[in-house]
Amino acid sequence: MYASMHENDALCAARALAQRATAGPGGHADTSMLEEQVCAEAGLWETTAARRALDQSRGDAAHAVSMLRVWAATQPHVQALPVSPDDVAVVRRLSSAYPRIPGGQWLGLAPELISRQLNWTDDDGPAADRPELTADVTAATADAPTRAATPRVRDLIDIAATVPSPADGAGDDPARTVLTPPYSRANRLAMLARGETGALVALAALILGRRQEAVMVELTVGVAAIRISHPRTGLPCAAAEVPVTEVEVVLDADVDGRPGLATGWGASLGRVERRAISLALLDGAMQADGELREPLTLDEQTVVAATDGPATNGFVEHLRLPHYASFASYLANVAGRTAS
Amino acid sequence: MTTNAVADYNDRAPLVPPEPVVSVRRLAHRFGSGCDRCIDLTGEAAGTNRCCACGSVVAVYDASFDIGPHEVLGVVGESGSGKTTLLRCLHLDLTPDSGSISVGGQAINRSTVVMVHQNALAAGLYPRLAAESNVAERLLGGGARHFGEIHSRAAELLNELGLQPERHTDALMTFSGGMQQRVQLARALVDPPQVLLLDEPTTGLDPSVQADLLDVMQRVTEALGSASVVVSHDLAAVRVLASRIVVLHHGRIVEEGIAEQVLEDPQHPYTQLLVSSRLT
Amino acid sequence: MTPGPQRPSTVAALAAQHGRPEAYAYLDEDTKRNVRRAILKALAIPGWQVPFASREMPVARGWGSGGLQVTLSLVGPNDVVKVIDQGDDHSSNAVGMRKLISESAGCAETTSTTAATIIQSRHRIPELDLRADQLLVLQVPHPEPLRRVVPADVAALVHHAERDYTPAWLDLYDAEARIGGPRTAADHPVLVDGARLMSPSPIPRYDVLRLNRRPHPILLGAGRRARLTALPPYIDVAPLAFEDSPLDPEHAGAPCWRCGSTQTYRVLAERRWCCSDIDACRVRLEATTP
Amino acid sequence: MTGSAVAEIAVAGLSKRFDAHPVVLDDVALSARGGGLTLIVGAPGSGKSTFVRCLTGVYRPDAGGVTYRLGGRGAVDVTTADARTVAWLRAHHIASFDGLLAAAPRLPAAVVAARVARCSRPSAVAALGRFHISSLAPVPIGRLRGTDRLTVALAAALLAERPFVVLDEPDRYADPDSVTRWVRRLTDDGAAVVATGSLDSALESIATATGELRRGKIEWRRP
Repeated sequence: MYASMHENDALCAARALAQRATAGPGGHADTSMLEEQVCAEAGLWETTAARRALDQSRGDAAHAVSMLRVWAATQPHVQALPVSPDDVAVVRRLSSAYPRIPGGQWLGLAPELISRQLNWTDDDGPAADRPELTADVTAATADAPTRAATPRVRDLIDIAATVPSPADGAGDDPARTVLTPPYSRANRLAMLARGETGALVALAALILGRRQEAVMVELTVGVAAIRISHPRTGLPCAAAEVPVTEVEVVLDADVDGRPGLATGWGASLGRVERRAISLALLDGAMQADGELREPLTLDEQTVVAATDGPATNGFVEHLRLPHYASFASYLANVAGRTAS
Repeated sequence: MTTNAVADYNDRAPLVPPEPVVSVRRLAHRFGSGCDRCIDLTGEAAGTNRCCACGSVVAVYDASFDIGPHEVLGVVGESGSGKTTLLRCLHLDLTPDSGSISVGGQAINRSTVVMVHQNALAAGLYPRLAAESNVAERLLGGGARHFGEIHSRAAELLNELGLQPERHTDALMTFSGGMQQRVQLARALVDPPQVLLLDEPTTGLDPSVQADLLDVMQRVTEALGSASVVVSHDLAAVRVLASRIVVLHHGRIVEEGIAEQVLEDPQHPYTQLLVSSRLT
Repeated sequence: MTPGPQRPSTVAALAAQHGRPEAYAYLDEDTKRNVRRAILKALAIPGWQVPFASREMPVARGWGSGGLQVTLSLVGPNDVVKVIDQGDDHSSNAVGMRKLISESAGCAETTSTTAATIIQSRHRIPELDLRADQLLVLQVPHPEPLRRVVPADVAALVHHAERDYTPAWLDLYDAEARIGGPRTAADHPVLVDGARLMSPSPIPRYDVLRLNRRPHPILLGAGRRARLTALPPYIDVAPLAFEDSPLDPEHAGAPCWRCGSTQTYRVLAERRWCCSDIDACRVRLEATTP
Repeated sequence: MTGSAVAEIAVAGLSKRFDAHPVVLDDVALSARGGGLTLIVGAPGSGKSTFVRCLTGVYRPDAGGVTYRLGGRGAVDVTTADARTVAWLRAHHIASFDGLLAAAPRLPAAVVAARVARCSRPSAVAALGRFHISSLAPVPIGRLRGTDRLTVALAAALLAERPFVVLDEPDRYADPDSVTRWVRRLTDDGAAVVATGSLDSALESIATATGELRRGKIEWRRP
């Protein structure tokens, strides 16, 4: 992304945020991202409960997810009001479609700044004053722009024919209702949003391997204030603040015979970005191609490629890298073809 | 008749047919491990081609025939009689256990044989690509690199076989069975193969489409001049297309003759049963 | 000869004796030797995908690990390294890799195309002319040009061995017949030396048309797929196209708002067209403004 | 026809019976030389069609031989020759009208005739004209009535101008005069023509030899 890496204070702040989050003390491992992933897969946002579940399952994420779901099922259910864009504070925003986008791009807590080289030295700050990550981030959202104030990058793409995505009705909550196929798009997205991360990434990597063009037009990490109606007054009041990663991608697709674009949207609780990117890719792929969809054969080559973790994760996350040149090339080709 | 037609006719066609293009000698193939108690491959037709000991199936046994240029050989028999195995051997999908197939004197090779399958999608055609592209594939395989020329050649062939121009760029999967057969025939016409194999060409098509297709196939087999084999259990279609018929029963050729003779005056009891069971 | 202090048998041991415990330029000597051998083989068979021992790099798979390994296997102390990402030196990934290379190899780094001796680029060919002594390394996600038409790697290998690219020509023909031109935008396959089909990495068609007979070698490293392809200097590279419908480059909507050029490859940025290759744009700007 | 290639059909010892039915042909012999018409007349069901079909290789006789000799260029016995040779003869040398015509039903009659006779379509239309059915030329053969189909087949056989012509009761499916005129022209051109007919067939006027087929045997009539 173009979030310029010229040495300036914004970059230092981003790097500090990233380093501090990883400077784990010797004894106790920092599992904040794992907790967020477990919360996302469990379909509820309670990082302390996630940490407790991970501890009791001795770190087995799958076990922890089911423990959380079991616990959540026993809790009283309060119908939350739909989240309005004004309640979502955007703390990180990127686009790999255009170098500069209206509303700007900024790194925020950038996972790609976290080094991939194991650091064996223990000369970091004392563990005690390592602030609780989410609390600190929430306080910083006071001056962050809201989702409503930030324009959508997808509106910039106007010269390519896009596959009409079906009307998004209100989806049902998979935890409370039994959803039967054929799924509406909203229900499908709701179920996938609770999907197991590895599976989502593996499927998304298979999609990426077969597509001609896949570009992440927008990734936003926001903190959404969830409002419920007050038990006595019935007025909507904020009850919780949940970080949500929202991603939109465009894939190449045939729009009545002509090359065009299919837009995919995906959102996931927490900040594990590859989940949201995979959801968007899956959504986009399921809308593209219509009846020309290619069957997937589980031959050895496909299975080996799909189960290679670093490859699939890296490949799905590489959508965060700039794709301006190839995207511009695809749009030029599409504009050329539809005109002729 | 102004000229003395019969006189100058004499020196045109010799009395006996020319050298065969395809000659098949003692073709035999067995599916399964086989064992010493297998049906004695040299024995008389034992009424079945499944070996009671090891269960292996002698699909084709001791099949020999020749096909000359411009000739169409009909191969009839009920399913399981070895028709398809014979065809797969001719199309090099299968190497027979024994026997030989030679085309124009040398061993058969892939470029000289084209098969029109019962359904186009099984023929290795490309359902998602345009009909025109499926025809163009053989031109491209031959090294053609000029789009305009390939396009006009493919369009010309498709028109000749009755596909309207506006449908040339539709995906093959959107075509009816009969139309897909015509695309396969157009592919065969791209560069005439020495051997053309038609596998159940009219099966599964409704009568009016069959009729059109028979006309088209007759024109194609004559235009190509290649040695053709049409395999079918539809005797009427084979009657129209083939000049000679070979009857297969449990992997053995039980009768061979000109089409009219096999259908009007069958000698072998199985052929008589086959012919008499036709719906007239 | 009297056995002096234990003579180091490997470069790493020698480096360790001189206070450099970790390997030079991040990669161990065996990996560098394997990559160098693969480079030589790739140069000897232009366009052929040579498998190489692709190590796990501190850069994620799909983020340039292949290109990085090629650069690190060739870089020397007096090299000047430039790393660009879609024409831009300041993308976070490009900065990270440039830092890694310059620190681990102790070489200089630059953002100037002319000053650099090794340029590692993702999806763009620098628009300033490169000299024969410069080396261009491209990062490649999908090295196999037939991946969409022949999904099975084994079958694709057979097609390459027999130089039978009918599936690729067929795909091009189908696109030409149905939509009047190739479907591929970036990563249009090229025929190297008129015979071997190669994927030039997702560079736009503007760059594909500039690949022919370049004075410097181009090395294409695919880390995730562990394949290495090379184009030796002055080799014929032509895009896969029919004789009567050549590949046409992309057309931008307006001149670059910074340097005003109309010949360069430009992308949209906030509804304004600007050069994709930042350095070339800067050089042009400095040349025009007094 | 110059003497260079004299066509001859030689039949010897021909006998045929169908399973349990009585003998249809019993030791029949005949020799038809080029330039002459050999007519076999007989009551309905006397075996005329069987005889013709044995001549053209459609039926396999139980015994006997049917040899086609073409001047100095060899001879072929259809009863013993291999199927390819018989098919080749039927396609190039023998013009047969034995009541069997297999063609793609959607083809126009003229095209079918042209294909059987291996000649151009206009000459096929002209041939149909001689039998006053040129109006049927464009009609798909599948839509023709039985008799019209046979008339087209007859026209195709006569049109083919081959050295051997074998016709089964030609004058039943077209007007006898034009058939007689056409057969005479063929014999003048040197073709060896064998035809069958009813007892009072008009072809007897131009036949060089006439025989009556009764109970499997042929009694030749004094000219």
